[in-house]
Amino acid sequence: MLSEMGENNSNNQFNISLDSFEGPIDLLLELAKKQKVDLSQVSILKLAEQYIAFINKYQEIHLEIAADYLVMAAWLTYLKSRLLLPKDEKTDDYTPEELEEALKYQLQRLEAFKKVSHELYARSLIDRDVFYGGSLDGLNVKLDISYSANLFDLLKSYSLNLIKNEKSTQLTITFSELYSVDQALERLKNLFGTIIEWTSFLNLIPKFSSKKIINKSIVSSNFVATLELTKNGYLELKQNDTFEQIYIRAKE
Amino acid sequence: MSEQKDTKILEAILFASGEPVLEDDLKQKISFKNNLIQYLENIQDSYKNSGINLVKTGNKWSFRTSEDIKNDLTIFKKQKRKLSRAALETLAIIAYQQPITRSEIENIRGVQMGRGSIDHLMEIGWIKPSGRKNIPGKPVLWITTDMFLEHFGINNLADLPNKNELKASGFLEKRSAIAKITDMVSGENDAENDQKEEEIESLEDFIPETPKN
Amino acid sequence: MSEQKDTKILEAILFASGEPVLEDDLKQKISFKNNLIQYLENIQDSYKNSGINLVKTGNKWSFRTSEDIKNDLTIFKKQKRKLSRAALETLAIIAYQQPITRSEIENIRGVQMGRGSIDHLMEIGWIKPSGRKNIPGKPVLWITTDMFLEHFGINNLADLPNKNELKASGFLEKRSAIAKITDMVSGENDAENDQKEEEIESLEDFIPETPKN
Repeated sequence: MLSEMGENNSNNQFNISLDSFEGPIDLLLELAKKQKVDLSQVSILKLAEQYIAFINKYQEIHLEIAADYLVMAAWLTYLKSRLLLPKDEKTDDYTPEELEEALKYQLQRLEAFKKVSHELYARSLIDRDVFYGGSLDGLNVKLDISYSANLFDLLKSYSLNLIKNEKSTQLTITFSELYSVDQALERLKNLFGTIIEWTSFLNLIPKFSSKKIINKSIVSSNFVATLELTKNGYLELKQNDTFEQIYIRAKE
Repeated sequence: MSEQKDTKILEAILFASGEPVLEDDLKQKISFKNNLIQYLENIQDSYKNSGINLVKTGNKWSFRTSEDIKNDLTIFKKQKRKLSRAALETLAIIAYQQPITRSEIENIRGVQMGRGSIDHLMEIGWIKPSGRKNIPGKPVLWITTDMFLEHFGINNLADLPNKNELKASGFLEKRSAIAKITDMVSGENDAENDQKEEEIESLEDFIPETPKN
Repeated sequence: MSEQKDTKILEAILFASGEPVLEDDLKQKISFKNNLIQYLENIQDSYKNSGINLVKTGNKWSFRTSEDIKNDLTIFKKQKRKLSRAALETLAIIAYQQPITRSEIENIRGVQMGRGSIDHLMEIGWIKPSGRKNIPGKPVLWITTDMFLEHFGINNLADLPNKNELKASGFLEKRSAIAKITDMVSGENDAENDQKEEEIESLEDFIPETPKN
């Protein structure tokens, strides 16, 4: 897939997706293979340059790029500068050669495991390539009943429970933010003493919150509470015309 | 393809099928179709002194264990029964939160339990009572047993992955890896004990019921 | 009872069981118990050119269809699921490096696990947790199961393909190769776990519907 990205076709569409790689090391490995040498002989300097070029180019076209690809690019830029610095300059614990060696090791080891994973999977697998069989016909059979569950089922069951409980906690939090009719009733009852005169309804409801949805809930719950208290004979209510202010006062 | 290969294919199919196979079906799988009966008779002959014999019934053929040893051999066929979802959930909670009372389990599961789950788990031998909690009513505390560890292949309870590890290993993903789990999720609203315990015969796990083309 | 009868009984049990049988269980059924391995090796030898082979995995024995004709038995393939490349690599790393922690696997692959691999592999029944590593945080250690050996036809872990080669090259060390990279990376990429799990066309897996223990 990387062959599409030769040095000469920089004008062409750059449509390789990073999704096809499993992280920066995987991408480095692909780039290293492009050098067509034994991995132990691979030029780390060249590889670093290729990687940085790839990431820069990629960023021009796709704005989003996973952080670890950028971290690796930064690290390789650092490594590159270290490799180009005079040898005897002492900067920190690792020499550039050590870093180079470590990166090679990482690449070779990953390559080795990719190889064995394919070899493993190429073996004859039960139920894909080879099969168990047989039959109990003609035998004396005694049933040996046992209950079984496996560890996966157990862990999955517990995990589902964790998810379920997390969900319900979140729901409770969201709900408690809204102003309930019960709360409004309770609050208005405490205000009876101060609304002996006709008072604008809007002046009685609590301070507005920054969230619209909560404001709406405050107004509507207080309104419902007001109607309820009026109906039960605690309050009086008047409105001079449609869409006019609503006034309330405590009934004696 | 060779005649030897045809023979091998016949042996493998008759073995893997686990039940009598029609001659016509066998014929389709081999190269030299006219040799079928000859092949089968050769196989029958070469197995005649073995513990497995090739038998013809009607126009079907099958391997079966030899008649000679019928009286010397009793097979203990393992029949595995699956634990109900409720019991499994209860077991998981006990495993992670032990020692724990029944009402604490009910709180976590968000459903009231019939007697079933705990009795059943105790009967299997995976949980046991261990003391009482020092609160009003002194309810029994439940813990898991050594048999539980053995069955699930864990050395000790601390080996169970904790919440963060479950999460990091993908268990808390909503993505359901396999239909069975989706079923579990979508069945969440089911009433507690209405799920029938599903019986699974372990021997059938690997034998397709009807070989298909 | 004769030796010939012992052999017949072994053949019959292995045939009827339909899955791997423990050597100890086989021993109980025969008269000359010390001969067990000899018997089994004889049976293995006499079936080696047949369509059915006797295979040893761990301390269990089973008849299974011959590998030679695997391309002719596609009729038996059951429902297939694809295993991601990530899961395959993770499986290989666990198989060769076990016991191993999740973060050690991530060091080798140079990428965070994100999702899918470990829980998938456990669901299939090929890996399980086994103890914890004695380092800060006591992370869970993962190992392969007997079912992994059975399914991949491996006698024991020492027989994994190319194991000595990998060891000689120093690839079985778990150290994180580039401490500096991994330090830098692990500090930053928590937000980034969205890498796609890519399914590989050519690598098909077959997961039994009911994973066993």
